[in-house]
Amino acid sequence: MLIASLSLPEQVVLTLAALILLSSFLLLAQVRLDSLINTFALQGLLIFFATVLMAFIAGKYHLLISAALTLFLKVFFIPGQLRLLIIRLNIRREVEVIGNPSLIMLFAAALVLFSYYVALPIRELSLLSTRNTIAISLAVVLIGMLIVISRRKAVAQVVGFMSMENGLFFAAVVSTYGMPMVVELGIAFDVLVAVILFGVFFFHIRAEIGSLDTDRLNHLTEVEK
Amino acid sequence: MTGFLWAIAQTFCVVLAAPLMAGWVKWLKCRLQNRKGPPPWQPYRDLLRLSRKHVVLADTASPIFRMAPYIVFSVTILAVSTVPVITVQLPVAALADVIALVGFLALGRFFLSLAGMDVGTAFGGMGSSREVTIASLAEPALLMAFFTLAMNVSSTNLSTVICQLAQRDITLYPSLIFSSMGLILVAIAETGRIPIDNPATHLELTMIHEAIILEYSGRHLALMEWAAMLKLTLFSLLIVNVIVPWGVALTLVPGDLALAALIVTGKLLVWGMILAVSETIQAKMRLFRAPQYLGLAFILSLLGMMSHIILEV
Amino acid sequence: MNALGATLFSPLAGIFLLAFIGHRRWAKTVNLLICTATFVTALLLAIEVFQQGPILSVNKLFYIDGFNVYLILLNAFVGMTTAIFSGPYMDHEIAIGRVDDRRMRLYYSMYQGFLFTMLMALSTNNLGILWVSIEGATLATVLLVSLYRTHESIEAGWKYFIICGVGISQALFGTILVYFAAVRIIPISEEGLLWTVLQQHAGQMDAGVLSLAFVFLLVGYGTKVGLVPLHNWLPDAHSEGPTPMSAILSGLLLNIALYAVVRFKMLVDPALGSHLAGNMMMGFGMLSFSVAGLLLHRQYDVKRMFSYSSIEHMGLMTFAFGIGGPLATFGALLHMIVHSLTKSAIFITVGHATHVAGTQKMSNIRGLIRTQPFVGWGLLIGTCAIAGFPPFGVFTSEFLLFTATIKSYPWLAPPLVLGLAVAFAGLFRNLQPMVFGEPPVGQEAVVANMWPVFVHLTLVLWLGIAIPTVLAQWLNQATIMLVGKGVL
Amino acid sequence: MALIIAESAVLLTLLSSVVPLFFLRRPYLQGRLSFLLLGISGLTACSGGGMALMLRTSEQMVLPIGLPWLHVFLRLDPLSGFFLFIVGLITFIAACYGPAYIREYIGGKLSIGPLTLFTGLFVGGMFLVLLAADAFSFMLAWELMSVASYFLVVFQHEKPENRHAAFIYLLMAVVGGAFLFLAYGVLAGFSDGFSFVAMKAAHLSPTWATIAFTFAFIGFGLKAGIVPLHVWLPLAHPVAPSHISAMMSGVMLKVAVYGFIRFVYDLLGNVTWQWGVVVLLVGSASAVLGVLYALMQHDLKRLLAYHSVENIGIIYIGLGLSMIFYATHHLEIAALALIAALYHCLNHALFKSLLFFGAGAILQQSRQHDMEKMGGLIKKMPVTAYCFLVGCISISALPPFNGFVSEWLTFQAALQGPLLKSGILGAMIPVAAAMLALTGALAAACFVKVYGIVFLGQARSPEILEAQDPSFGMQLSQILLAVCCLGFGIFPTWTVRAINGIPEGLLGTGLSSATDNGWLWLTPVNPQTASYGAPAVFFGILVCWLLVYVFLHPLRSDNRIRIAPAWDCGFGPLNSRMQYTASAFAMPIRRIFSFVWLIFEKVEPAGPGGRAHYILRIDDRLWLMLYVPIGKLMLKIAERTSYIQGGNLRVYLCYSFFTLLFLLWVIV
Repeated sequence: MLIASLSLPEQVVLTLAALILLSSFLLLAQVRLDSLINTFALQGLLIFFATVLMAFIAGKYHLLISAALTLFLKVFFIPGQLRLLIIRLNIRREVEVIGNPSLIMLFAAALVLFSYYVALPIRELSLLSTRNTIAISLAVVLIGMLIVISRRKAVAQVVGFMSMENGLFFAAVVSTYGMPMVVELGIAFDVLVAVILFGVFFFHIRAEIGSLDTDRLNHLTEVEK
Repeated sequence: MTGFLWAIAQTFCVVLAAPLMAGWVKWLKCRLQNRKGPPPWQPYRDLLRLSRKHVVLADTASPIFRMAPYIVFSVTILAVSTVPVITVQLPVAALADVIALVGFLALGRFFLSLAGMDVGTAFGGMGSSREVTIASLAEPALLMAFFTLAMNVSSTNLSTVICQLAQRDITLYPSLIFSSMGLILVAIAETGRIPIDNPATHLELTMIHEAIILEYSGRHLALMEWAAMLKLTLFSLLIVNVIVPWGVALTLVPGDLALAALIVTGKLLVWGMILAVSETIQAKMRLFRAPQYLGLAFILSLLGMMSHIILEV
Repeated sequence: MNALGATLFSPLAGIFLLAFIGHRRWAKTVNLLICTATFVTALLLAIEVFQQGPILSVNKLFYIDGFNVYLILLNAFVGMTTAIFSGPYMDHEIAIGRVDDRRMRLYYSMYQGFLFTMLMALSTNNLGILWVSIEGATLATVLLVSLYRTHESIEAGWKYFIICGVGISQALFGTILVYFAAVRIIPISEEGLLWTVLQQHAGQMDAGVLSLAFVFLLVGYGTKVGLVPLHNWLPDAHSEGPTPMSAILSGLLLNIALYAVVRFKMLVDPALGSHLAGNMMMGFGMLSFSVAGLLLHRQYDVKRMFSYSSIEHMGLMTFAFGIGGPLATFGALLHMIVHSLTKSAIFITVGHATHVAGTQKMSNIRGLIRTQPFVGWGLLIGTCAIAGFPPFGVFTSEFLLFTATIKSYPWLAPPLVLGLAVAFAGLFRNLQPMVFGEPPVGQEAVVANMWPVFVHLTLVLWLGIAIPTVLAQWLNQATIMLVGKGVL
Repeated sequence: MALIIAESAVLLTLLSSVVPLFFLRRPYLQGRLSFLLLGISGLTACSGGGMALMLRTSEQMVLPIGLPWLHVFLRLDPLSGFFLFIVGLITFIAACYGPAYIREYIGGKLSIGPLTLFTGLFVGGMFLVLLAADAFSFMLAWELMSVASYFLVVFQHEKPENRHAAFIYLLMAVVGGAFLFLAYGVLAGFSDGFSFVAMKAAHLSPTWATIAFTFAFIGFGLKAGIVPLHVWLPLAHPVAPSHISAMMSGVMLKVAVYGFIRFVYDLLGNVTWQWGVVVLLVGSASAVLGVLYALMQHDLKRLLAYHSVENIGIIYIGLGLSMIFYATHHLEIAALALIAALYHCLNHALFKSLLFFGAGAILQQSRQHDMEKMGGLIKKMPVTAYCFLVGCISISALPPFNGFVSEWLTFQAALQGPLLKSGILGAMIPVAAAMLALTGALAAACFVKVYGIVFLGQARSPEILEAQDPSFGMQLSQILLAVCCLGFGIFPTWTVRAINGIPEGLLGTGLSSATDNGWLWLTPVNPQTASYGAPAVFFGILVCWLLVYVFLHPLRSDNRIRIAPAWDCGFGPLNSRMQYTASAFAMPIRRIFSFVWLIFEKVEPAGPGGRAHYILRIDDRLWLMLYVPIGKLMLKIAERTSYIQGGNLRVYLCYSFFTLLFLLWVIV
């Protein structure tokens, strides 16, 4: 079905989806922690807008609650927490070196194609206008995972992890108008606790190895050195 | 009942005639070596003298040492009693077949070797060690030879074997040829003759049987010697009656028996000559060449059995 | 119903209560009391279910059937016995100054939190809540893994956190997909994640979506089950956390993750109508089984070794569930019970053993039988039981499992038994020097409460010799639910 | 009735293992109590088994334990009855032996609690294996037997070599159990249910039957200790307490043989001659290699363990023959061979336990394992010495003792080879017979060495001089066994008649002809073919001895015997170091069969002021060729596998990431 045949809000949602994907790429590309966090906040914001729009399009107003949750968690709380941490740990300007960024970018692009290919059977089913976005959200999830894999710094890994959460949430919203409320709340609670725990861990790791470079956490292995 | 009497009588004859057989071979050897040897009945004198003498027992010896001569001797007698000498009508033969016969000899050897180790001299141990080594190779060969016979007539019962062989008209059985050759080789080894052992020597490097009985004296020694002679006779009887079964009486008619007795004596004398000649013309071989000799015997017997299964069945 | 409420409430209350009084000397007693209360209520619940059949709570949020009721009971029981053990153990830890008051408060309250989340995961009817609780279980335990604040423990905690977090979010994606497939056929979208509802419409859901969903779910929850190659967090977390934690981690948490996988398999199978899910599980199971068996030969740390044996057994169960069919499923369900009981007993013993020797390094643990016979024999017998020697229950379940394998996949049987032999060798080559031989000088017995071990092993022994009818009925019901027909 | 008795025996063993635990504080009472109960249970089992064997009945029973839908089936028929008789008998005698033997442990560092506990479980396990009539309970009992005996082997665990031995033993037991799992699994796959009745009814294609047979052959062979699966025997038997070694070597191996017979003849049914050939060849190899390895040992108990390998080989030769004849429908001969094998099981149980008891007595008295340190014991411990002599004669298969009878029967079966039409079989059987003959001769050689070195000559170490005959219980048990050896050797006809029920059950025909000619004559096929009058032979030997004695003595007036120092060709006074040593005794055979072992021989010439040293090490070739590489390979693989746990978090995440991608790719 052609995008032209959609109503304007729907077109906006699709555009937002594209932007969200873009933001994932940006996350992947960022080398400085503070800008990484800012980009993450931006992604959260985009998702917030998309959710609100979906709420109005489908007239499912409980989505507004989850939208609010997103706004609070993904835009303000989590980025704020992280900023606080990196300031207190004094690693704001720390630069994360990524082994061969262009290669990783290419791989991410391949992931997008792959997720489209994977999501094909789903989009055939969906009654929603925004069904193609499932592929996008899957891509966001996979790229988030790629971020966790390709970064050494604990903070960056957390950001990647959170952007996976973004992808999941987005998928829930655009494919099924969000999960049942109770589940949404539960998930939100988990994310909240997770972030706090992450904060605790940063300090422990820092205290133990003097930096947040998780590659130096490699004592536990079966391969004798 | 008469059968039993005959059996006992014939056993007695053999036991009594055994020293004569040994003496005969020794006398012939001396003749062949241009020596004027002791008369054939010399062994009787020796045995009598020995059994009159005091027994001098080593202080380290145990009861086994005193038991051994009796066991060895009586077991050999038992073995002899199961061999048909002049007649196949032996109820005693049912007592034990060839396998049991080999078993008896093994039992005798078991105690002989123990006796050798009992006193704790180096010679005794050496003799026993060599004895059991030779035996452990000779015994299988002997059994194989017997098995070939047994399969040939489908019986391990000696009297049945001889009876059957005697009744056959002359046919060339490759298996029998091989097995009898094996039997002869083993017999020479088992009775401790040249080229495996030399009954006439006391050179510690070569002797086997003599080294074992070194500590014996008096009647014990007499028994041991007698048992050895008896063994020689036993094997000679086996060879002559199994390889050339004709002449053994198939019934208990006195006439036949007398004839059979004559024939058997003749055969034994001839075999004694063969033995003497062979001992004269060859020398004793090194101990570690014995395995090849016995291996040959074993292979011959095995070939005999194979050829029976492959060619004759 | 009240029983269920009480079962869930007592640990929930425990979280907050112990968060404040956890550092007191008598906190361990309180902890034990709460666990006992949980167990008793769980027992009542079980009896209720056994008499009335499955229970669905009014708000449709909770659902207790033959499958999860015995797991609930098992959870409560092991939670209780481990609480008995954790008392003297933690006292010793305080005595040697490895933990302080703040951490004790954390420890006890998180202990309850862990039990709560797991009971929640088991009793809930909503697959979303199931996910939330299992994630919650991770969050509850992650700080306990790094309780000792050593380099290793923090490393283990971080790995546990990240790997399980990432894995679990994949499971969430799978759940979303299931929901997505459900809302198309279920009128009320709010009920789109209710197990009871989904079960009725299982057949009608779209195969393509569900197969995708199952991949995500398997990889996600499989991470928590500890299936190779998603297992890497498991040995670290087990070896570095406090031993009571290791006991309930490998005794209970792994079971529950597997429970989740099996629940979804029950949804996916009718929709797919193929054996796809089963094949995937068999593959993972076989891989985990063999890799863990081999890695047992490379161990230096006693708790690490037994955590690998947990991986091995989880692999075995996954394999069995994958085979499907009444015999294998029954065996797997039975194996869940006996493995939890035996493995937690072993970890309890190992805890005492490490205190006796003052280290977890196996090369320094020697002559336990001579120093403290009960600990030594407990370890020896426990290991015999886990290695599948009769007359212990593990033997029975493995017997069923193998015969089922030979019936349906004969060519898989030889590698299976071979792997078993390899695993056995790995366990015993390390075990023997620890329990036997001359103890090092100055090694002394410690205060140990071996009753939990004794009770566990006795139960396992009982299950090996004769399975009580009640349990057999439950397992059979569960089997019927899972594969349509039972063994009785 | 018989089954009830047998079950009560099982209960008694369990009691004997549990009850003494309540008296841990009072070890003497504990030991006595457990052995008392064990002895009673042994007698009970004996009577139950004997009853089943004599009445030739088969009783079934189902116990409501085990799995809810699969109860425990028990069955007692002549076959299991026969083995139950053996196990019970040896258990009883071991129970007489035990209390005195374990006295040395009491008050030591080790509590005897485990010993009594696991002895009971061990025996109970063996009983249950014999009674079990379904795969589940069979495997349960089987593994119970294995693991209990493991604990007994590792009992004296302070020595590392003991632990190593026990580990190897348990590992091989586990592997064997795995193979049995597979074997029964194949049968269960083709039948409905695990009960033996159902399995009997199953129809297998020849291929599957052969697969099942192979698994069973390996599985039971591992326990029975056939070459090349024998390596655990010489490790495990020497380190266990002697009465346990006696039971393991004398009885547990027989249980494995029982399992094999049960599986092949009863469950599998239609035997093919190829299986028979395999069994025959492996049996011959085990017999010859076993005795050759035994010849080179200096540790008395290890030597005996290797002889168990030899005797198991002889039993397997019998079984192989019987399978071949069974497959070619010569049922009479098949029955003969089977009877020979079973008879040898009985005999081996008797004389091997006797020998182990003797070794145990020596061990207890002199703390000596090593033959090179013994000597002259016949003067110190005469009772043990004479009983041991009986054992030596029996195991060397010399008339008129029991070992001879069974080997004789085996030979008789082998000599019927020409009945077989196929030339290859006809050629193979004689070779097996030759191997058997060689084995017998070598065994005799070996036991001349053992007896001569251990009991005759002079003491080679001071400890030996302290030795004396052990306490009454230990003497009694040895005497009992010696009498049994003689009895079963002199009255074979009655035994054969009793055993006859087994082939009648399994093959459908018995061997009535063997015992037709009265109790005096044993005539396997018919009187013309072969006959053996054991009682007469015994009588004959006695008579000859008497006559010789009577005839010889009157030749002298007085029969005084003068005791003097040994003559020894006039060399100086004897001392114990002048004697032949065990290794010297075996040297000629070592030279002749040198290809069998891995021999390391070296003479260190005497340094200044030092002595010259002679170093001789003889290794089991099979161990180095077969087992060491396998172990190495497995560790190699494990080492490679360990890279999966490399320690880097991001690598771990890659695993799960790519697993996900891979599975998605597979699905879509």
